[in-house]
Formats: sequence, structure tokens, C-alpha cells
Amino acid sequence: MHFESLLTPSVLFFALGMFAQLIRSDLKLPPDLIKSMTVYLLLGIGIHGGAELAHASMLEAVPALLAAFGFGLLIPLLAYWIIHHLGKLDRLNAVAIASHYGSVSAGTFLTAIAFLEAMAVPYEKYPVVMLAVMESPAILVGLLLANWVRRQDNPPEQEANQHLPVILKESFTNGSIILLAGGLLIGDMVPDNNLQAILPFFNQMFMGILCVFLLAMGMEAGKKLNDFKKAGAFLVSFGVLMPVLLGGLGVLVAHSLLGFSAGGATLVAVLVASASYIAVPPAMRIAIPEANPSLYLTLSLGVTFPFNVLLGIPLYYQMAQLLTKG
Amino acid sequence: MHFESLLTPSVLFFALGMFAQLIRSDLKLPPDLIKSMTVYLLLGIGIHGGAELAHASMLEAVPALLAAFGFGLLIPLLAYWIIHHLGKLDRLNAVAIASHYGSVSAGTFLTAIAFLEAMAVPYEKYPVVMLAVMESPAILVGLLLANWVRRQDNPPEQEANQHLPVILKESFTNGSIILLAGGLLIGDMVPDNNLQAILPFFNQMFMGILCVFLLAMGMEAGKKLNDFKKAGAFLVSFGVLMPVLLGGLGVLVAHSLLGFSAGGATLVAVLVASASYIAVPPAMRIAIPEANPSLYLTLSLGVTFPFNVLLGIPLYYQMAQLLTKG
Amino acid sequence: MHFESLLTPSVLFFALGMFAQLIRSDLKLPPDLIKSMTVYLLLGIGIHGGAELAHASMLEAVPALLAAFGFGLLIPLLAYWIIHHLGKLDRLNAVAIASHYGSVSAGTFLTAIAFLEAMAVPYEKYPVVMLAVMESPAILVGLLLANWVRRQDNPPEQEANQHLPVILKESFTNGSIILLAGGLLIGDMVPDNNLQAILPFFNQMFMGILCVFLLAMGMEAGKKLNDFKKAGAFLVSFGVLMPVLLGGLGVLVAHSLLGFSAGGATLVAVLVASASYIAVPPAMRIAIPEANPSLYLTLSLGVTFPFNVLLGIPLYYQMAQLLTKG
Amino acid sequence: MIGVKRIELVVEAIEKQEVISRLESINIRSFTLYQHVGGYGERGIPDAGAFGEKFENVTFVIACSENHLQTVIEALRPILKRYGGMCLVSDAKWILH
Amino acid sequence: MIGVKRIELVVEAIEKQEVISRLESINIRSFTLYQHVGGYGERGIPDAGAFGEKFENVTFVIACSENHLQTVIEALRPILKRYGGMCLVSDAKWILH
Amino acid sequence: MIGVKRIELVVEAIEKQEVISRLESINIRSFTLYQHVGGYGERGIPDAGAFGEKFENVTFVIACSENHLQTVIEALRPILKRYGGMCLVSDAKWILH
Ligand SMILES: Nc1ncnc2c1ncn2[C@@H]1O[C@H](COP(=O)(O)O)[C@@H](O)[C@H]1O
Ligand SMILES: Nc1ncnc2c1ncn2[C@@H]1O[C@H](COP(=O)(O)O)[C@@H](O)[C@H]1O
Ligand SMILES: Nc1ncnc2c1ncn2[C@@H]1O[C@H](COP(=O)(O)O)[C@@H](O)[C@H]1O
Ligand code: NA
Ligand code: NA
Ligand code: NA
Repeated sequence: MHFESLLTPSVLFFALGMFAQLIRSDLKLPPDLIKSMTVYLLLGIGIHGGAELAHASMLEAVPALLAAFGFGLLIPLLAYWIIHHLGKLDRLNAVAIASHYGSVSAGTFLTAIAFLEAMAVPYEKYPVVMLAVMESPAILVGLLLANWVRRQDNPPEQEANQHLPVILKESFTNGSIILLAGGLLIGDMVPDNNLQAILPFFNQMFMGILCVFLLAMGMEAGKKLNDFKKAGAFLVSFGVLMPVLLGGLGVLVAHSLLGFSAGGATLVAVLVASASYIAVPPAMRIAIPEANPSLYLTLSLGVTFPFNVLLGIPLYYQMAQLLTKG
Repeated sequence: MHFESLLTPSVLFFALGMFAQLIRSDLKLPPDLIKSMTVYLLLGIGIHGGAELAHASMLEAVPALLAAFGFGLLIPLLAYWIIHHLGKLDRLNAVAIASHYGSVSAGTFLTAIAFLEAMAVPYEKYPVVMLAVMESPAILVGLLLANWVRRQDNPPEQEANQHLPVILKESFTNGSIILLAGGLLIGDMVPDNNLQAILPFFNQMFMGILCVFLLAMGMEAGKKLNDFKKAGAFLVSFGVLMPVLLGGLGVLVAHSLLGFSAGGATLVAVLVASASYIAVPPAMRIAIPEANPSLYLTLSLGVTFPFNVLLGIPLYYQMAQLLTKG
Repeated sequence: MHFESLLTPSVLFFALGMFAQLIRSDLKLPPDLIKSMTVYLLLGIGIHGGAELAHASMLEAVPALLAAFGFGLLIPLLAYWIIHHLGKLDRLNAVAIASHYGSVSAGTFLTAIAFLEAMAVPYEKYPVVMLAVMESPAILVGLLLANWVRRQDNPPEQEANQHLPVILKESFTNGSIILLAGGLLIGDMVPDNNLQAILPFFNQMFMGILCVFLLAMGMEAGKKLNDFKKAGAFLVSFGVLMPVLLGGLGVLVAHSLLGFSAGGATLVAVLVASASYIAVPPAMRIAIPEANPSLYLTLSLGVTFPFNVLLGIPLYYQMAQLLTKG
Repeated sequence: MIGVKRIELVVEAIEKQEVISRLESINIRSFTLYQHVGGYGERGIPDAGAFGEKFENVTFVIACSENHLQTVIEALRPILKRYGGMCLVSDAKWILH
Repeated sequence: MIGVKRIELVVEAIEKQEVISRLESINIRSFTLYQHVGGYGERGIPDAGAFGEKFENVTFVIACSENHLQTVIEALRPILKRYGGMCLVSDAKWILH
Repeated sequence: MIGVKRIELVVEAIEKQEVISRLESINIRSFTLYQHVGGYGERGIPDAGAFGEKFENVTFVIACSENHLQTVIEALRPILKRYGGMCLVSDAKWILH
């Protein structure tokens, strides 16, 4: 598996995008194309998952949902502790970064799906629901942590809280969740024969569009790579080692608590190990204006994202195989 | 049929879009994506219709075309009379609104196609041609009405007419007509085997892309819903009752004069009952700057459009069935 | 073949676009849609070509590559001589125009592919690689020519050279090359069964998306048609006769030196005869600010491009057939 | 550096072509144009949504000499009268090339 | 032509809604809005890439009378304090319709 | 409120990077940038269509102190010389945070 696994089109397109950026090609994909592909992919993965779940019992999903929620709440705390106490980064920047790791990267998740499909590895469908569930709780934790930090530092300040309800509401109704959850519901509710007419678009095109999306994401990651130095050695290592730690944790929980196969465990690992670069950055920008956006954007988009796409996914799959076979 | 008919993906996507807007999600579809989908859908419906018409005699289309033209000329007069005389709205606003109802909404028409396809109801192809024909005449009537109103109110003014030829020319060469008529012609002219290469794109993707389009249109309609109050009780009822009246008229004409089946009559009803929100608003903005755009946009996009998509289409189909069976 | 060949959807869509522009319809395709389609088409043609070449020996490609390189270097010199010495145009404008003809138009190339596919004519795959190779050398020649002209006219000027390395680097790493070469590599490297998942998107949609692209390009060409008069009789004739001359040359070389079939020779002719309107214009704008952009844009986009699409391609194919049969 | 007048005209997008024609008619052929401009004014034109680009504003910035100013304003005034909009004039220095 | 103050406010896009609310709260309902504005300032917010539209700037141009100026500035200052940005005020003449 | 100079520079998009480099070379790191700016000038660069974004204009707005003005202008002048464009300077007040 080792080397050929890198020869899936999706990974190659990602690499092509990074390469184009590194040689400073003038290649540009229209930002609206990237957003459109995101809409398509979230809807597609939702509909596909929903259609599969229609045949399953909703009860079976409960443990997966609880696990997702738990991850969303605990990862930020763990990450905060590591960044602030081990890394000696100031508290508000630590909170902002930590919050990103508690949420998820749909791009990484989709790459993992492409990886499993290319290797013909079967996987459970619940991780798609976990993807939707894990989007927001980490933002909530980030807000509470930031408030707690501020209260420790200063006398209680009124302005700080003022944005809280708005941000919270926004994070639980953000576009990605609507698309994913909407897709899941529609895939679940619509009778199979009514769904047929839309599957050529949402299923057959999926892998091709995912490739173009990953080309774009490779370019985005490549742009951020240049900011490496600003982040410093500790944070860059954090961006690589933290996903490995979290990925291992994910595999463990997926295998032992949820009873998932190697494929499903790989997907859970990717959810746990990936960091958000769509929903969390703007939320943190409003909630913690004191924090430096280039730190959290560089880490999530420039370090952890490419690490996961290029190395993390096969690694988590190896871990999952070891455990499920062992 | 009653409830399941709402379980077509297209209607659910529309509802998802309205829902996202109502809970004020930050979900946004790039405007250029929406325009691109419009281009695709108009071309696709044109090519499809043209290919079907290639097997038919052009003569058979004449009555349908005449009916379309007649509707375009008469509906604005009827609507003007109702709005101004029953609703007591001032004359220029009444003209502007009336003009919208004489034209058509391609989005509603496509939803009706999806509805019929999902229920496996056959339908005539002429309504596609009627869709192209009905786009503009109502704008012409609107311009003439506005001039007549102005002449009654004031001494003849020169400036008022100055824009007339420009607006007319624009309304008869507008983008939607080019795409629809162009698609019809190409579908008609190109030999079947040359057409094969492009059908995977224009046919198989159609329903999927229509769903994403309706998601977007649901959001657009949802945005306008908030302006309900500004429109007032009379206009809102007009926006719901007028389509029912017009839909009934459409079914009647399609059945008795054109001899259409229940499917075809439903499509005609939708043409008659729907109001334009693409071509007519900018034409009225130039022709009648005194009129208030939020009135006509709210009515056509915020009231009549969602009414037709969610309730009108199944209703017209019921009417058509009654009549064709009776 | 004569007339029916014009009845391929791609040519009709191009004509529809020109027609919409000539009657000044307000039809607009979002620029980001056009750029997105370009990305798709370049990737698609690359992947397709790469997958085919995977079965061929790389050695066989060498003569084709050398020919492409040679064309890129020699055409600008020939074109410069004709424009400056026969047409009496000033030297810097002559250089700028000449450079466009040495490079290629991917849009024309794709139309030729559609033409051959519609007529079921087989063709070699090497021209796709030639397409990638011919993008840049003409820019290099243009820069050197411009410098030589400037040195003849003035005492050596420092500023003139300052941009040279930047422009060169940009022209050899420009987006089109990355997409084409990247697609070729991925198509070549990825094992066939891994490629299956992305082919529905990159292959089946190809002809349909090409049609929408040509609709857009017809509009772009139509816009430039109005500038005809500014270009003058000599340049307009040049824009029509030069491609015929170059197309003949291309057919000759492809047949006698490369041993290509009629299909492959047609494609080579199109590469030689077409003029760039994406990569070269901005390069010339920076390199030769003294030259008038409306001259080279009108010629390449408004004259040569539509000539090739509507008449050139069937003509080159006729030439190729004569030669290969003779 | 020479003193010029900086005219900043915000009008609805549908009038773009008419502004350009009116400027040409008084021989003004240099201007800078911003498209997709949002805004809210007296008549509160709503955001017309995805198909609303014809309801957006455009901004023209025109630098002209003091003694041309009056001509330009008179050329533009009918548009402001008919469809509203904003036109600001301020002083600026033009940096010679 | 009457003299007005031209306020040019550049802030991050995420604050767009708050600026509008604050303007409404002091009864300013007319403004011109430029979106997708780039920029670089003290805090050097990076280009956040394809998903970064919430990190872009927006520019508000507000023409108001001299005696409203202070109210507008006081309404906007808290935003500038919290998230930075630029606010320039200059003199202009408003062309009456 | 302190007095500043407002520089408004309109140049072709292909020169964006060079303007930024030149500003950095004189330690100006704050500016506001408008992209996709249209315009028509002496040399009448045509609208280059769908692939013409490199032929569009960009606008830089730079607020700087009066005594920096000359340095900035001298840094920008070579660009104006070579490729044309417009550079306006006006007076403004900067609202302190
Ligand atoms: N006081 C103002 N300040 C800034 N922009 C304005 C002002 N008044 C009007 N505008 C602009 O002019 C457009 C038309 O205004 P109106 O004609 O008042 O509806 C608005 O959409 C704004 O972009
Ligand atoms: N001196 C300046 N000139 C022009 N624009 C500025 C200036 N300073 C700040 N800005 C704008 O204000 C935004 C926020 O600046 P800051 O709060 O300093 O990070 C920047 O992105 C620029 O668009
Ligand atoms: N008088 C003017 N007023 C406003 N903008 C101008 C003026 N002259 C030039 N420009 C802008 O500068 C760009 C380049 O002008 P030019 O170098 O004269 O071709 C034009 O595309 C306009 O955007
Ligand atoms: Na995570
Ligand atoms: Na109607
Ligand atoms: Na060529």
C-alpha cells in the first residue's frame, strides 16, 4: 500500500496545487469556484450519507454522535493546555488555535473518503454525521475559555460578552452545517427512486470535482507554507505532532468504543486530527480580536492540512489496521 | 400524491434554502454560481425541448405560440385592473407589478418539470417554446400602459419615451431568450448522433443542478419574505390568489384550446401563474423609476414564487387532472 | 462533409455567442465561469492525453516535441517579417502581434478535437503535448525581438531589460501550462483503475462544457469584431491569411516529418495556425508597453480565432486529407 | 502637481452606459469606474439578490480641471434628477507623470 | 452645491453589520459601500485565501453635514478601537439633484 | 483628528506587485487596495474580456503624513511614467482610534 496510496488522483491534485504555489505560478482558481465546489461536496457527502443511513437504525448512530460531541469539547482543552503550558504561547492565542483543532476540516475528510474508495476499503457511514456534529462545539469551548482567560486577567468587562450570543448562533447555523445536515436529511427522507434523478450529478461527479477542489486547496495550503517561520518551531511541530496524537486517539475510540472497522476508524481519526480552516477562523477573529490570525491560519491550513492529506491519512489507516487486526 | 409530491428533492432543496434564510444562517451561494446554473438550465431545457421538437411538425406549435403571446398581452391588463381598481394601489406601481405577472419564471417552470418527472407524468414539449415566447410581451404592455398613465396625468412629456426603444430592444434580446431559443434551435438542428456527445452534461446533470439552483432560489425567496409587511395585506393576498386564478385559466386554455394532456396543462398553468423576477424587474426599474422596486420584487420573488413551488404546482396538476379526466 | 461539419454543437454554440454579441443582447456569462471552464478543459484534455500516452513510448513523442518547439521559435520571426516589412507596421507593434501567432489557442485546439470526434476521425495524442510545449517559446522570442528592436533604435536602456526575467519565468510557469502538464502527468502516472473514479467528470462532461465555453468565446470574439476598423485592412487580411499559410505548413510538417494521420495533422495545423489570447497578451503588455493592446487582441481574438473555428478547422482537415490520401 | 477637481458620482448600474455617453458628448474620455458598489439612499433600493446586479450602484471617479467642472456637472445632473444618486466634488492635486 | 463632510471608513468585513446598525442608531440611512476591499495595516491581517472573505475589508463612504460629523465619528469610534481600521474625513461639495 | 495626505493611485493590475514593493522599500506598509477597477484613459486600454483581469486597474489608497508625501510620490512616479495611470493627492483628517 505504502507508495501507491499516494498515487490516487486526489492526492496528486493536492500536490500539484502546492507545487504551482511553490514555483509561484500565476495559476489561480476563481474563489467563487472554490466556494461552489465546497457547496457541492458538502451536499454530495450529505446526500450520500443520508441515503445510506436511511437503511440503518437511528439508534445505532447515538454512540457516534456522543463521541463526536465529546471530542469537540475535550480536544480544545487538551490543545490549549499543550500550547499554553508546554509551548508558553500567550493564553488568548492558545485559545484561538486550540479551538481550530477541536473542529474539523471537511476537505481532509473527503480526501480520506477518496483514499478509502481508491483502496476499496469499506467504511461506516456514521462519520459523515459526526462531521456535521463536530463543526461547532469547539467554537463554544473557545468562547468560554477566552472569557475565562479574560476574567482572570482583568476586572469583568462588559463588551467582551456582547458578541457571544451572536457568534454562538452563527457557529451552530453556519453554512457548512446547513449543507451537510440538509443533505443528510434529504438523502434520508427522499424515497430511493426519487433520488435517482439527482445521483448522476451528486455521485458520479463527486471524485472528479473533489480533485479540482483539492487542487485549489493545495494552492491555499502552499500560500500559507511561506508563513512557517512566523509561526516558530514549537507551533510547527505542534501542527504535525498534534494530529498524530489525535489521530491515534481517534482510531482507539472508534475501534474500542464504537466498534468501527479499519475504514470507519480512519475516518474518525481524520475528524479528530484535522483542524478547521473555514468555520472557526472568522469566529475566532470576532471573539478574540487580540489573537493573531496568521498563527491559526498558518497552522490549520499551512501545516496540519497538508500533513494530513499527504501523510496523516495513510498513517491513521495503518494504525486502524493494526488495531482491528490485532 | 398529496404529501409525497413534496418529497421530491427539488422541492426539499428549495425549502432548505428558505429555512437557511429564515434562521439567518450565513450560508451563501456565490452569485456567479447562481448565474452559471441559470445559463446551464436554460440551455439544457432548450436543447432538450429542441431535440424533441425536431421530431414534431412546426405547424403544431402555432396554436401554443399564439396562446403564449395572448397570455403575455392580456395578463398584465387583467393584473393592472385588479391591483389598481380593486387594490387601490397607485397607477404606476400597479403597472410595474402587473407587468411581472404577464411574464414568466423559468425557475418555477423547471420545478414543475421536475415534479412531473418525479411522478412519471408525460407532458407536451411546446410549453418550452411558450416559455421563450412569454418572456417579453408583458414588458411591452407595461411600457405602453405606463405611457398611457403618464399621458393621462401630465401634459405629454418627451423624456418619458426616450428610453422606450432601448428597453424594448433589450427585452426582446435578453439573455434568457438567447439561451432558450439558441438551445431550442441547436437541439432542433443538430442531428441526433452529433448531439450524443453533449447529452451527458446537459441531460444527466440536469436534475442535480436544478436542485442546487432551487436551494439558491429558496434563499433568495427567503430574503424577500421579510419584506412582507411593507407590501401590505392586499398585495400579499394578490401574490397568492392571482396565481391560483391564472393557473386555473392556464389549465383551461391548455386543455380546451390546445388539447394538452394533464402534464402539459400543468406546465401551461405554471407559465401563466408565475411572475418574472429576472427579466422584468430591471426593465421596470428603467421604464418606471417612480415605482417602488421592493413591491414588485417582494411579490414576485417572495410571495408568488415560493407559493407556486410549494403549493401551486401540485394544485395546478390536480386541476389539470380533474379537467382531463372529466 | 462540407456543410454538416458546421452542424456540430460546438461550432453552433460559438456562432450563438457571436450572434448574441452582434445583436447586443445583454447575455453575460460570469467571467469566473469562463475561467472555471478553462481550468476544467485544460485539466481534462491533459488527463485524457496523459492516460493515452501512458500506453505509448515516450521516445515517440520526441519528434513532435521538437517540431512544437521549432514552430514556437520560427513563427514569430516569420510573422514579424510579414507584418513589419510587408505591412509596414511599426516594429514594436509588429513584434507584439507576431508573438501571439507563435503561441497557441487552447480553445481552437479543443474545437478541433470536437470536430474530429463528431466526424469519428481518429487522431494521434502527441498534439496535446505539443499544445503545452508551444505555449511559451514565442513569448521568449517576442522578448528578444523587442530588445533587439529597442537596441537598434536607442542607446542601450537599462529599464527595458529589467522585467525580462520576471516575464520569462511567468510565461514558463503560467497557469495553462501547469494545468495541461499537471493533467498529462496525472493521467500518465495514475494506474487506470484509480483513474476510473474521476473519468465521469473529466471525460463524459467534456463536450458539454466545451460547448458552454465556446458560447462564451463566441461572445468574446464578437466583442472584438467591432474593433475591426481600428486594425485596418492589412492586419485583418493578415489575421485570415496567416492562419491559412501556417495551417498549410502545419499539415505539411505533421504529415511528412511526423508521419501523422489526417486527424493528427489537422490538430498540428490548428496549433500552428492559432494565435494566443490568454497567455501572450499580458506578457506583451508588460514587455512592450508601447504596443497597442487593441491591435493584438482584435487580431487574435476577433479575427483569427473565429476564422479558425468556423472555417479554418474544416479547411485544414481538407488539406490533411488531400495530403494523406495523395 | 496641478490642482484638479475630483468628481465622485454614485449612480445605479443601469445608468452606466448613459453616464459614459454623456461624458463622451462633452469630450471627457478619462474616468475610473468601480462596479458592484453597494449602498443605501433616500429611495432605499433593496438588494435585489442574485439577479440584482442591475440594481447595484457604480461609482465614477473623474478628475478634471476647475474650468471644466461646470460642464461636467451639467452633463450629469439630468441623471441625478431622474434616478437619484450621489455626486461629490472635492479638490485634489494631480501628480504629473 | 453645498458643503459636506466625506467620511471614508475602512474596516474588516465582519463588522459590516455593526457599522450599519450604529449608523442607523444615529439616523444615518444613506451610505455607499464597497465590498471585497483589500488592504494591509498595522496588525497585518493576512490574506485568508479562498475562504477568507470575512477577513477582507469593506469601505463605507458617508457624506454628512458638518454638524453631524461629530455624532457619526463618536458612533464609529468604538469599532475602530476594537478592531482597528482607517477613518478619513475630508471636505466635499454635494451636487444637488 | 490629525491632518494627513490621501493618495489615490490608479494603475494597471499587472503593476500591483511592483507598487507594493516600492511602498515597502520606503517603509510604507499600510494601504487600502481596490481590485477589479475599470477605467478609461489616454491610452484607451480596451476591456480585454474574460481573460483580461491583468488589463484591469487597481486602486491604492494611502494615507500618509504631509512630510512623507514627497517620498511616496517619488517612489511611485516611475510606474506612472512607464505605464500611465492616475495619482491624486488630497487633504484629509485621520480619526484616531
Ligand atoms: N449621504 C450619502 N452618503 C453616501 N452615499 C450616499 C448618500 N446618499 C446617497 N448615497 C449613494 O447614492 C445611492 C442612491 O441614493 P438615493 O438616490 O438617495 O437613493 C445610494 O445607494 C448610495 O450609494
Ligand atoms: N495609512 C493607511 N492608508 C491606507 N489604508 C490604511 C492605512 N492604515 C490602515 N489602512 C486600512 O485599514 C485596514 C486596517 O488597518 P489596521 O487596523 O492598521 O490593521 C487595513 O487593512 C487598510 O485597508
Ligand atoms: N482624468 C481622469 N479621471 C479619472 N481617472 C483617470 C483619469 N485619467 C486616467 N484615469 C485612470 O487611469 C487609468 C490609466 O489612464 P491612462 O494612463 O491615461 O491610460 C485609466 O484607466 C483610468 O482609470
Ligand atoms: Na479536529
Ligand atoms: Na405569468
Ligand atoms: Na500558433
